[in-house]
Amino acid sequence: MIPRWLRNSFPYLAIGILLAGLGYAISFGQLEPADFTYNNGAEIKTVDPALATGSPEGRIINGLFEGLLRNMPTGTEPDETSSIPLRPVTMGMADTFEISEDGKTYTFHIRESAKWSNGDSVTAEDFRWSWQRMLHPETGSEYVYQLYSIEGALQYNTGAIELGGIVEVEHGQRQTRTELFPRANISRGKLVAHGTWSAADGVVWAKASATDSGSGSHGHGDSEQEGDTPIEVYKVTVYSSDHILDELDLSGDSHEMLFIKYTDDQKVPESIAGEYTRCFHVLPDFQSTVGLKVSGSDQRILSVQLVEPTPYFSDLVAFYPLYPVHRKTVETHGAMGWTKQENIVTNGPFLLDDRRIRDRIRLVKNPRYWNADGVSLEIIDALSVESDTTALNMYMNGQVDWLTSLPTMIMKDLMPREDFVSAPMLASYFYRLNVDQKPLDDVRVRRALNMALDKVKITERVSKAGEIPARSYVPPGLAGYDGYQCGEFNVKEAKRLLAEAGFPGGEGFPTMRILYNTNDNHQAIAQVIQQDWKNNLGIEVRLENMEWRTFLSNVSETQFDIARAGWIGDYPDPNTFLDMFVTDGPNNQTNWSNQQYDALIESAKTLRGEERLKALSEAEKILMEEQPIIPIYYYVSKNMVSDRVKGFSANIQDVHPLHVLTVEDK
Amino acid sequence: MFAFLLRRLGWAILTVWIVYTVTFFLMRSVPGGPFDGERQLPEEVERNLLEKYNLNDPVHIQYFNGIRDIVANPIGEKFGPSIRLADYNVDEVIAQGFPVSASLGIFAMVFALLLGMTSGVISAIKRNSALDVGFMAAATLGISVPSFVLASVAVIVFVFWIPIFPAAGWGELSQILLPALCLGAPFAGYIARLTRTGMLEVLGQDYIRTAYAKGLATRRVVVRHALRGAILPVVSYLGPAVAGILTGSLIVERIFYLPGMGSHFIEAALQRDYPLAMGMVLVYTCLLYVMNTLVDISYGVIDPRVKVE
Amino acid sequence: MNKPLLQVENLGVCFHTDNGTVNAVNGVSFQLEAGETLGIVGESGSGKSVTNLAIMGLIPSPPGEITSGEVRFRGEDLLTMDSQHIREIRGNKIAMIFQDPMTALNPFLTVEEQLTEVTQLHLGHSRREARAHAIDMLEKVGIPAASRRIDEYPHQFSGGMRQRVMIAMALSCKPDILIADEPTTALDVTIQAQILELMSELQHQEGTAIIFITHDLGVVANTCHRVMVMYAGKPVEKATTREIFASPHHPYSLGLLNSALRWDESHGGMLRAIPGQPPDLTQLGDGCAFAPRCEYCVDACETAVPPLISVDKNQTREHACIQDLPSIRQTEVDV
Amino acid sequence: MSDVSDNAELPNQPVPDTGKRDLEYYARILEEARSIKGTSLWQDAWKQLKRNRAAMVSLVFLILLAVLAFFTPLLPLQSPIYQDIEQRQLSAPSFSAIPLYPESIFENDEQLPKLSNESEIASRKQEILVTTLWNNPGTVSQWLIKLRLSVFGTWSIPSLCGTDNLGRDVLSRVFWGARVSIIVGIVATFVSLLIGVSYGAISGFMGGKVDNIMMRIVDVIYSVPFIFVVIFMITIVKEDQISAVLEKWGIDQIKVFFIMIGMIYWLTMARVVRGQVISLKNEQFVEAARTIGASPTRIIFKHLIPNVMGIVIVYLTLTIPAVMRFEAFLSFLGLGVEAPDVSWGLLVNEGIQVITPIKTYGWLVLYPGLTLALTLFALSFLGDGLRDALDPKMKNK
Repeated sequence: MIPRWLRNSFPYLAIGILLAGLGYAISFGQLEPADFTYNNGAEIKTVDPALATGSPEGRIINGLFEGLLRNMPTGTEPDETSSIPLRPVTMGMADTFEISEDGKTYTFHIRESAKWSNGDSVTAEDFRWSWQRMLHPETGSEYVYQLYSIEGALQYNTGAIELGGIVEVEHGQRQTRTELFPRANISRGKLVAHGTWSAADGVVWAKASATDSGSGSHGHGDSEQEGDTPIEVYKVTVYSSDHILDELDLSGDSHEMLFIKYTDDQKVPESIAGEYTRCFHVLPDFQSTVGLKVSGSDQRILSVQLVEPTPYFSDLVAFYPLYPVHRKTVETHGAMGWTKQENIVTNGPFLLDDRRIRDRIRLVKNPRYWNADGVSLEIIDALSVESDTTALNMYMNGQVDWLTSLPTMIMKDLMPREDFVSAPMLASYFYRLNVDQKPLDDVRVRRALNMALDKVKITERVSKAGEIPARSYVPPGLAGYDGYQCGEFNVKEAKRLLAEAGFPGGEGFPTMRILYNTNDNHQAIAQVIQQDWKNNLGIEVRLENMEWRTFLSNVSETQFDIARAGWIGDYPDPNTFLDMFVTDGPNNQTNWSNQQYDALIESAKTLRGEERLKALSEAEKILMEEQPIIPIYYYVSKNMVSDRVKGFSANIQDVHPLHVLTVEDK
Repeated sequence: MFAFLLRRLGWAILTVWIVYTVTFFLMRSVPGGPFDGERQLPEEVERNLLEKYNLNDPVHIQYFNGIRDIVANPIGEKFGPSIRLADYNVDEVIAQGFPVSASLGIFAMVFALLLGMTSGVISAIKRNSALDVGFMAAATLGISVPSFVLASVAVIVFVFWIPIFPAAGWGELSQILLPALCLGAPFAGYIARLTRTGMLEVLGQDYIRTAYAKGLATRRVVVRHALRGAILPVVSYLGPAVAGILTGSLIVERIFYLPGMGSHFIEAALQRDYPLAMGMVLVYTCLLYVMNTLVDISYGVIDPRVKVE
Repeated sequence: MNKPLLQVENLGVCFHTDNGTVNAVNGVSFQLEAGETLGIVGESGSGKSVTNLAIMGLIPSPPGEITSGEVRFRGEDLLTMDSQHIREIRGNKIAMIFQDPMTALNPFLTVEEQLTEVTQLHLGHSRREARAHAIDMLEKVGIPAASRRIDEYPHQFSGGMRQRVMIAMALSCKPDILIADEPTTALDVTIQAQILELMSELQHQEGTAIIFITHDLGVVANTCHRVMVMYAGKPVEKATTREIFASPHHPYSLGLLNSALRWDESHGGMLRAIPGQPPDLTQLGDGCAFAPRCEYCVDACETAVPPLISVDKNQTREHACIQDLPSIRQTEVDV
Repeated sequence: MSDVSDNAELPNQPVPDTGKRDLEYYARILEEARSIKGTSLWQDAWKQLKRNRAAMVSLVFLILLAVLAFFTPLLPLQSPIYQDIEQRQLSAPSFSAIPLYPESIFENDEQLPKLSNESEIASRKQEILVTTLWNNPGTVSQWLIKLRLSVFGTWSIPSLCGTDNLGRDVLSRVFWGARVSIIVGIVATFVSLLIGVSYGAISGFMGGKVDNIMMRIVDVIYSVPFIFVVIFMITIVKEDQISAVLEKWGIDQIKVFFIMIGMIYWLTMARVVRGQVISLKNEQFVEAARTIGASPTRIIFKHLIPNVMGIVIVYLTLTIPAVMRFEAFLSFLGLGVEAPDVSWGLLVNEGIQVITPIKTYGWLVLYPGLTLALTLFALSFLGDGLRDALDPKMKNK
């Protein structure tokens, strides 16, 4: 029985609770209006440069951090491709840099005025440490391969150790399991012996000096294989050193240590555990392996030793994954903690003022930025509106000044507008064909499929934003590079090829599936292609859409016949497109393999200048003749920018540094 | 009463456990792990990522570890890190999203109750009048039009044709009103119909005649004697309504760009953010349970004949 | 002769339903003197309840409509009175008790809340006064531990107790007229007797006039001074209780008497029901409404509605039958 | 207003004790009893319903809709899937006649030129049309389409509702979408009916511990945010591997969809049915059935379920719109039926994407939205009417 007083006071109680709720609801502090608000697209995954991928993250990190160099639009006049090219220039932390004669050593001089937002100076040491962090296997950086052109980086990242080599061993005690940094105590020294331990056989030392990966490429992380992970043992001559980034004094004191590496689930008898020290990682010694040297009186010179001359290395250092992070902050707060707005220390033109998930990221001007006088915007709000329609509504309503993604359905109506800013991009839209799948193993079939597509129709009627129909894989606009053009739209020829391959009029052609990720535009394009092939070749295809992550997993396991794909160049060089189709390349995903192609790509690594580009062009010719992919169009950037925004220039990478923008008052 | 709450708690724990188990195994059965990025990850990197999120343990260990974390950890650290929002724990995401969804829901609910009950009562009293027909047609329309259509049209009308609301976003009172109206509209319609039916039923009762025979004015009869009985169906509808408002907020939050739990949940589910999606489902379960319990209690409060048990 | 306390003149009420217009009451006239008890008797659907609801102004409209007549309370016509004014009379001067105490009390409110609101409204009592008065009334109607039970809800009371609460509620403001609409039908027999006794006791104390609606002639015999028999929305006979029991002048009255259990005579355990069914009130024919069921029916009965004619000079006795029933029955017996 | 209880006629004279007159007397009673015509609940309800104009209009509308949806292949509509992207992208509603297909559709067929026989050519052409212009029609639909082709030829209704982003006729898509939406609504509701009624009936009939446990289970499930779980399940079922496994069992995507939706709507049905059964099972007719030795199964299915059908039908008219709304909701989240299947939800969702302040292609949302809303509207009015007609509590109100 409910007491009467409660019953009587119930209406008031209910009203009171509702009022309190309403009060609570409207009590959220109102933010000061921002100078400039833009839609950043999807909610960013992280502001940690080493862990971020994707352009929304890029825009934020470009505002918060700064690399050695910065990609800046050169000039204001569009070039022949109606795009303003971006060039890495010394507008970043480095005020000068030199490239050695052989192209294999880059030396950067960090400007004196470079400061972290807490007042600390930015040093070459920060870069070396940040890059070490990125390369460390446990960081799990997806963009880590951007550093592979540095000597020893690949070995360090994959933990390739060899007997007699210098290694760093991380001892097996940590504070928390999610912490990426700082790591535990490190012992450095020569690897004397390496083996495995098992309950049956005890310790077995390997006889040969075979290299083995310290952290093991045995397990895939698949849970059922976990039990098979061998327990590894190491014998190391340990030298004393103050710090893992100091040079190791090999003449100093040394002693031998035994290490054992096992996981929490593995049982190790106490006798072993007493004799051996538990360890997490045995990696090649960073300081002596990786080609990074810090010098200068106040550690402001960073020299980078590359494996091969890499002409686009300056582009890489201007790319956000290679931006530095503040060591002390990372080490104090650890993963997740250091990126919080109250902890983060940055070196870019803006500071992280506020971050509300799926609402906004507020950036405010960094007064300690070396070029603070050149930054005009005081407060920037980056929204993450997923729905293009909603974003457009906000733009039309004056709540947003810049849209990075537009609703395609009304693209036709947006294009003629003055505030529509578009430029060709360094990106391709294409279809992957699974060449192991019959009859796609027949090059004639693949060519026929390509030639039966009216790509002009697709770009004019479906994508509708002025995209350029593609007949090559590498987009145009890369200086000095000519791509090879594959077969053009020609139904007759396509039919002939298909008939030649044994499918006259599409007869006997099995039903193929086109896989695409859930997106209206991809679906519309797939539907048009479906109809083109049906009408022009008489073959049936089925459409299957999939959520992005599932789509990716299907594609990476080549579980498809035909799959939609897109590739955005990481740096303005054909290599960023072409090197992915080498045999068994992780992003090949077509099962296609061609030795000549592999050889050309390999040779391009050592060549320079025109010859290099020629080799790459040769490679593309093979790719386009063999046609494991069907290029469909080259992307264009699509932006809506409000009149009041000045300094916004369309460019090939669709990169728009926030700190060069200015706004007029509303 | 105390025993009732205790028993409810017991059932709540059972429910949460079942939901946890179901969602856990559902999510683990999905092919395509959470780390299938566009670029293939080196095995080493992927292994470390899996380890970070406890995904490389055998499934039963993951299952029990999850339960242990939820039971043993204090609020705010129950669910571990989110996969897609790498800078946040799941708990932090929920903590940020909850107030938004809660205030949206409260506004929508208040709107639905006020509008629904008022129009329902008026309709019942003025039965078969033009007002009644108008209200009921509007109510049926509100129920029939999918909320995303309503919201899209409302944006065009109230943002662009008659510019009184901002298009989207969160932070100001004016930004919450339009979404709350759109979210509450179908429920207002439903409540109006329920109130009308309930009111008609109650107005035909003998005790209403008694009240009139006492010489009470119509308003007093309606408010004091009829309303309590008439809103009983509304009260029992509140449980489903809360569930519906939680669901509806998925759509409204998306259209109006509100950083609430709904948008977090949808993104988490679509992006295979296991920990976040599971945390969200569990929070929703608890929320629903609390609301259902409150409804049961208020049922007992309103109707003295009902024993709360 | 003084003005009667309540005078009903040619009252007509109809209901507009999907099946047509139901003429529930057709020209009812009667009067009530202070302190008197009038019984209204008839089958279900004969219009007795509707008549009294019309007096109270409680006919739901729509679908109900008062088509004709006047209801004068102390000379004022209740039917044309504005709603504010009539509310002052309802529950105050004229109170009502309903048939089913189970449903006539609001289950959501405590007894106190239901009792006090009437005195607060009409007598201007404060909450405290109203409560004291309510306890007083409950004690008067014989509810033990009234001061405790007043805080309970109706469902915690038994049927008889609830009817007592209803009576207490109705009598709270010392009304001039109490309309009791089958107050004992839903109760079992022993409780019935208690309630009836209580009512007559209170009537003696307060001098209230009572309109007693019932189909139970036994109740009428014990409580009422005068009786009005209604059939198909019309009074068919008016007489004093004694007269009607002695010699009914209308065949319907006779039928009612025959179908009731009489204390004074025995029919060998067999009651006699009135044959046939009550008429369809949407389609009343030209003749006497009772004609199809009447065993004394002659051709003339089917052509014209017999008017209510008075038998004796002082007009206390009226009936609506063209036949002289007592004399016919006399003949029957003779044969 | 009439009291049916005292309709038995008894002689007004004292009954004489001769046997012959006794018989006569009972014969008269029997006669009288026969003359009283009973109206069954259903007849009564139907009479009641017929008086409700809104409900009758709704009923006619819904029947018409169902018939039209069933015979959609027969109607002279344009192709729901053929894209004329170059000529007719996003064209506004118009009355100008459009041929069903361009001649070019036969150009690329390899077999046609080889055929010389007229009738063979015609049948080949028809085959091409059926596979090109319609999305995998079933046997009946194929037959209807062929009939349509022979009756109407290439003539088809102009694009009265405009065309969509890929130049497909919206009117035709609305009709074809009706088939999917209605089937989703009905089948999913039927699934929920099947589960809910049997569950509720068993629980209510068994009573005691079984009832207690079964209702506890319902309570627990009730507190599960089922829609969220369903979103999960649907995303999972859409996975390639899983749907491949399901296809092996002959379960395609859309069937899974029915089951999923059906599974979340059975709870209320179960509760309602249980309540009804509990109140019914103590009624005398059930007692009577029990005394003549009817089995529990027989009692449930023969006596109880027919008696709860009234409330179940009322509830059905509430569930079908709920399911259709839910389908639209899932379409909005991109989890509904998949192209080239069309449903109203899908069409409406395509439509709202072009409600923008810059340009509004209103017809894309108007027509599918209107049909969806009208259908839900009609179902709701019919539901009200049925409730008034079938629910005895609401009678005479």
